[in-house]
Amino acid sequence: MFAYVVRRLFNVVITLLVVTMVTFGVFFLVPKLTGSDPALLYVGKTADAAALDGIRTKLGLDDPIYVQYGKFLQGLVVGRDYDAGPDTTHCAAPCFGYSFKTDQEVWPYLIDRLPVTLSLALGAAILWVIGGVGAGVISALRKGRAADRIVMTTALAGVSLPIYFTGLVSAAIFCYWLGWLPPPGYVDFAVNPLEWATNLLLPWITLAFLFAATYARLTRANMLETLSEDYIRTARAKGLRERDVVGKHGLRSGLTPLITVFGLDLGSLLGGAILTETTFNLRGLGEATLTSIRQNDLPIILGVTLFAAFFIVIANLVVDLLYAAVDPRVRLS
Amino acid sequence: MVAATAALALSVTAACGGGGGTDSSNGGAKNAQNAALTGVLNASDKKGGTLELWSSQDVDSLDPARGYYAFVWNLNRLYTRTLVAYDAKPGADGMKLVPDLAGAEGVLSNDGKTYTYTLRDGLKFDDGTPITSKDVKYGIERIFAQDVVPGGPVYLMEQLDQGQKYEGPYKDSDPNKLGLKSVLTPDDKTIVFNLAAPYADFPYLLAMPGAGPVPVARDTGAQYGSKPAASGPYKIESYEPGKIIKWTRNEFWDATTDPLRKALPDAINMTITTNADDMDQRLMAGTADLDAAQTGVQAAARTKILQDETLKANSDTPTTGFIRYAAMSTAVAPFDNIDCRKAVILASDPTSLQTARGGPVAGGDIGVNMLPPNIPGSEPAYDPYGRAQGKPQVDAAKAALAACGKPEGFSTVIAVRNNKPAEVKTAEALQAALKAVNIDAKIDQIDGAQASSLQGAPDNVHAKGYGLIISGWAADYPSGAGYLQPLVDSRYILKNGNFNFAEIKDPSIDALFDQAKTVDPAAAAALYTQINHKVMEGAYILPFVTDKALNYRNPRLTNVYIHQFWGMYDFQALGVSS
Amino acid sequence: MTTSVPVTELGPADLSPPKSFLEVRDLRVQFATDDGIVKSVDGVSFGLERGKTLGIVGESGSGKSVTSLAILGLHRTRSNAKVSGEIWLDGEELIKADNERVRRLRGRKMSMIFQDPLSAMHPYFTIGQQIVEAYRIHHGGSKKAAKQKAIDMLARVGIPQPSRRVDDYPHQFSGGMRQRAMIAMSLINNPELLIADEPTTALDVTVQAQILDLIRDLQEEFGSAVIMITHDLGVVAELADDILVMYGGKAIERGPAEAVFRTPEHPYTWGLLGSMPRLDREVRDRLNPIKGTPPSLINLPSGCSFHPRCPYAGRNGDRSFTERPELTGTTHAVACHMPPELRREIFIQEVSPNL
Amino acid sequence: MSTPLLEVTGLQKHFPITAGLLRRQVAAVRAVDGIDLTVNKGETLGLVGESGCGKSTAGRLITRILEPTGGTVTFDGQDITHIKRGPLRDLRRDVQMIFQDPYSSLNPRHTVGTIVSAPLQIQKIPTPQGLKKAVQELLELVGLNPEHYNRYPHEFSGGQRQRIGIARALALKPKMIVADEPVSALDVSIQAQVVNLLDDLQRELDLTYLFIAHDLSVVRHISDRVAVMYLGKVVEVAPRDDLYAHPRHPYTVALMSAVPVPDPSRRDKAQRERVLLTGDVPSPIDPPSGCRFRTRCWKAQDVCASEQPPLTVLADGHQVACHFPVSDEEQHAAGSGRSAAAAQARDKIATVVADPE
Repeated sequence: MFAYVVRRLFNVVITLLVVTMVTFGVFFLVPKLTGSDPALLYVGKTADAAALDGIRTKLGLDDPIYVQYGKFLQGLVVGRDYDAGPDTTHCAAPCFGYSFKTDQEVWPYLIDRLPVTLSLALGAAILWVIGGVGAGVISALRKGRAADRIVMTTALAGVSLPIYFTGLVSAAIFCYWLGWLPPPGYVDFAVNPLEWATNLLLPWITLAFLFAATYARLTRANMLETLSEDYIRTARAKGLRERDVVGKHGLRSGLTPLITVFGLDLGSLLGGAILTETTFNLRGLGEATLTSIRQNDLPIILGVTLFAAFFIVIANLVVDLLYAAVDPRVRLS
Repeated sequence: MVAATAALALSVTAACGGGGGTDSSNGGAKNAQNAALTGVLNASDKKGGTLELWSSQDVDSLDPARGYYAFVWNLNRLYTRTLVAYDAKPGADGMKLVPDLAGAEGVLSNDGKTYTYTLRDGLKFDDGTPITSKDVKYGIERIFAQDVVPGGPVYLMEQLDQGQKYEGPYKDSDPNKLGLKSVLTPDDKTIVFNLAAPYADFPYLLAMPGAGPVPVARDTGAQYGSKPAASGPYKIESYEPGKIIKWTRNEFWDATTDPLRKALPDAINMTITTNADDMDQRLMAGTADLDAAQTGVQAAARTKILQDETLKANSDTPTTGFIRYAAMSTAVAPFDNIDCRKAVILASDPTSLQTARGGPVAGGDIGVNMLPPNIPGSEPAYDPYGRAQGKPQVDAAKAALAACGKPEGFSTVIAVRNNKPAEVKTAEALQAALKAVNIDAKIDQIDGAQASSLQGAPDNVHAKGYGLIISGWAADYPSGAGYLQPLVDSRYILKNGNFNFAEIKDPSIDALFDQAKTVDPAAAAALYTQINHKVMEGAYILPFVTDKALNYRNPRLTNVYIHQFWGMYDFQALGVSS
Repeated sequence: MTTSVPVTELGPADLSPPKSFLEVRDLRVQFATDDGIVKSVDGVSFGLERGKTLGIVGESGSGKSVTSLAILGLHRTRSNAKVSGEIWLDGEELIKADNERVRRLRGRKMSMIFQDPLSAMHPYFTIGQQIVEAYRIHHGGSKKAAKQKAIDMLARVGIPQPSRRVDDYPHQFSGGMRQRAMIAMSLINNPELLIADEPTTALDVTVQAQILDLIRDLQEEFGSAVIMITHDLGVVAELADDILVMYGGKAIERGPAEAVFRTPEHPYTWGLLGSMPRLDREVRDRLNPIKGTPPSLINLPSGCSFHPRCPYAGRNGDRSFTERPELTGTTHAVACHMPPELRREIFIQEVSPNL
Repeated sequence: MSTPLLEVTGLQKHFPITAGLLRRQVAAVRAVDGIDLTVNKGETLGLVGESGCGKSTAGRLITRILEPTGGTVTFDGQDITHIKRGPLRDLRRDVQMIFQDPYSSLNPRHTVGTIVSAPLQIQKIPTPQGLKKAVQELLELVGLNPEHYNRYPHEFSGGQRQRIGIARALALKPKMIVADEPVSALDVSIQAQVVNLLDDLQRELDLTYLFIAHDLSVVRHISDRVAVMYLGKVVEVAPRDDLYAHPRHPYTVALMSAVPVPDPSRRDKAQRERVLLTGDVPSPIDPPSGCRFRTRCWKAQDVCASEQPPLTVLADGHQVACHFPVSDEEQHAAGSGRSAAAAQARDKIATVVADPE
């Protein structure tokens, strides 16, 4: 078990290294291949060649790619120094780099945004798990009846409607027309928990709607499969009440496969919910992803990619550990 | 200024009720659409309140030396004073420079090569330290450190380096970091600029935020933008990139030293949103005051405003100073032949190009020549190719093609930035119009973020055969040189970041620019008129539109007027009534 | 152990009160599917006394398992099955009884052992938890007491170190041990009727011998009535007092085990016996399989549903093709159109020499 | 009849078990642990044993679906123990396999025609009469309707599916077929049909079978000789009738006696004579020292724990791996109670229950 976790963590590090390498390669090599110059992104439109050279030297763009990558890794582990003009600024480990576009260190920039994404993802996750699983179980138990059809139709809508549509429509209705909710935005939990919740309510619901739809369908399918298992028949043959058959024997194994899906969904959401964040003006990691890509801001792109990859591999690991905890048949090795 | 353009265009309709226009305050011009273009609306001196600016785009930098977006220069007026500045008046008056930090206009001497300015008394930064001429010089020196604080315009560098190869104050061996030789500060109140040659537009360069004072003690180099020293009535209280900028009063600012600024609100916020449609909703609901980027409302809100008289009365459609155009590369055949260039101009459909830009209200007026209306010397009626009538001239175009020796037409490539939807649409409109005269234009959508090395690299342009290059341009300073020189002066052809897309190499044009530098503004304006004529006669550039933007203003705003230089509301003049 | 008590004789129209401990009368189970109505069990009747074992034999799809699930009332929940007929257990009719009543009997008075103990036990709960649950549904009491009971029962079914193994999960048991645990679970409440549905099919032959031995011992000890459902004639021969052969949802031969094995009268039973190689006979050159394949329950052949596979189908004019034969006879009943004399003659002359 | 087509000596397959941080191999599942077998041309060798004894693994080693850990496999004079891809493909022409589960061994998305013709196409075997005709002939050979060429597996019953599997195996006209539990998933009446089919095919096509099954009755019916496996080892090999009449290895005795007899009148006698084994088969990861059956054997003595009995030929031609083979007298020792063997077995149970380890 311990060896397993250590080995998996080692794999996590390797995965993240590969992710940085690939991202690094893409954003440093591609401009070279297309003949464009990243240095140009940092300068004004009328900068002359000398200025460009200066930028290149300062950003280390004239170093070979492996040197640049080495410096990046060094920053991650021990931090690195940046020439900021009058003096150097030290970017402490883990130094994800320094965005020259916005003149900030990447790590604090991302850490600053993390609570937003965290609040959004966790809140929505709670909603969609409760809503999706509940609806799925009802649907499975009422298979073929009206409740089942209503749930499945709603789920189809949830899966099909894009978030910026549901998001903007719901904002238009609840924030501007009815005025029940404040216009979307983010208020820090520490500042005002109530406003934090009311402000996030709409994004939560919108995001949860999308996922709940998938979960309802999954839960329904899993529950139907589980309820046809031999051991459910055994439970009934023992004389168990139907609610215990479903509640105790059915749910436990019916919902286990959801752990995997949930873990990966939450993991990738923690890396940023791009559409939801932009639709609701939430400055989370997803919005950072979008902005940084639009601005070709490599250090931030690298940072968010690493963050996202980190959450996903960790989610994977947690899922596997959880799975082993829930299903005694699974042995970790 | 190649400035802020549309951010993420989430053009999804989110129609819903917003607050209508409420009663307008008394005083000044009567509230109506475009009332703020000509006069001061809701004129008031009432102080207090918080001005709520919004923007769907973050600032490029709050460092005066690094900002290049138009609205950021406008915002700079809140906290950065310069030796001279654009007057705070609507209409053409706003185009004039008036003394700001300086007590009077600069004294010209040495055959027009030396400018001497004397600072006012009692000027102070927001920490109470006095503003000296050395701070102004230091601020200008920072522009030279393009490796540390890049991003802003470098005109001053070009004028002041004069072969010194000054690398900026961070690599300056002078103990006071004041090693730039062409600028002298004989005392704390006097600053002397020694130019290599007469340059009439020089004061315009001094009005750019980058020429504002920076105290060496507070310079944090690349990080300076997060907390720049304030010389204006407001200081930056906090800046959270991508989220919000907050200004509060600079208590060391003395109104008696500043004839320009009103400083009415107690605080100013600029909230950055990711959702432009949502911002429009807030504007119309009255919970936001102004879109700071001033690039015009989204399509959904535009429809609404134009249909609702009350909302419409709260809107203005200023010209932004941009001309949208297609340049024809004289280095790419057959555009080395003037008749082939003329054929393109004549064959183009002015109306369809205007529609592609958003129509007469949100897009702009049909472009007829290459000087925008806010530049001295412009002639809005000068229409050498008869574009204003709005229709393509197929017969004339065919005649031109025949003269060019291509009666059967030819094929070429249009290079257009893929991140500018309106430009892509104009490319398609142009392509369609050219088809009528058998000019087969293929559209190449290039990576917009890399435009300066794709459109702006002549080698690449030649290699890819880009005959037509679609772009847009606004002046960094309101003179013919500020607008036209980078576009048409052969000495501005750069290997990278080139904007003389047509690669115009006309010595007579270059000579006119040189001549204009040495004469007074009125005489220079006449020279720029001539240059404009030469450019149009040479058929190098096909103007699409002179840009307009439909902007909405919260009726609670006081002292509202469009400043002609930016084609935007003058932020520093605004107050709030409730 | 000889078969002294005959199989109770009951027809579908018999309205007399039940005489046996278990009486099934004209049991029908139908499922509505997209392809049509599946008549899984189509008018089956039989009886069983305490302490006796009934073997139900048939191939897949013959309706033998569905019958057992119907007795336990397992078609009541989440199933589209339609069950009709009568099931009398110890004087109580079960088909018309309410759900709660049947639930209370399930696992208490009547219990079941399933074929594959790996899939029939919940993978997430320990053996102990599952047995304790079975006990406490019907008896309540403390978990601790129930666990001790479970340990005792595991010991009784021959699981070594039961106090340790009670906390193991099903997958940690070997196949045979798992089936022992399954048996322990179904016996924890001393049921009076035990239905074993292919209890040894998934097991190896040496383990099968152990399990059959165990069931036999336990039956002697508890005096339960046992229904043994299997496709393996060897297994029924080992345990059953009476045998019911099912084909296409119907009972086609029923009688004391000795009689059914020694003088089988239905051509299908002959076919079954002829199909299996036997260790207690000389090696035959060829087996005598039944031709064709078992019928689809949606589209049963007309008349005698065995007729397409029956080598003697033409011997009664077209009766085999048009008329459904009733199960007739007293102790040894057969559903076949051929007259009993002819059947016996064919068996002695044609079938028996080849077995 | 007596030319060996297949010779297996000392065949081993160990599946490694890794553990720890560096995934070092800490143990191995000794699925097949040194077996010797010979299959003569044209005969059927039955390989019986209970689940986990290694018989299926042995089948997969012989067909080289798995690579042996040790020992040699010689087919038709050629050492095929470690042959590589090219020669392996040639081997596939000569040795084919039939699997237990007719459901999972056929691709549900392919038609019968595609499934049966696949080996012909992979091996690029020329079919002068045309591919379709060749496949239809094969279908007819195994008793399927040739017109069902374009149907999918799910349209067939279990027995018919097994026939499809057989047709596929026969496509390349192999010399030998390794059949791994080919009838155990089928209903009794269908089982007999398939067994008869295999019999007929052997006669017609001069096939050699290695017939792997757990059902002793079926193996007895079809085999010429029978090998019994226990825990990765062959414990006894003998001609069919000899083995069933006079089993020599105690495990074979127990196995035979465990088979239920479909005759109620004899069940009391059968039960009396039955040798009931106790407990489970030990783990193949850590098999018992010496003789592997000793932990469950009523005849075990000290030597059984220390010395592995080799597979030796007894006077009557049986090959048995046992220090104390069962004699006929022991086996037929009639009595009012249980036989001697059974009685000894009973005692053993008592000790096992009293002292579980």
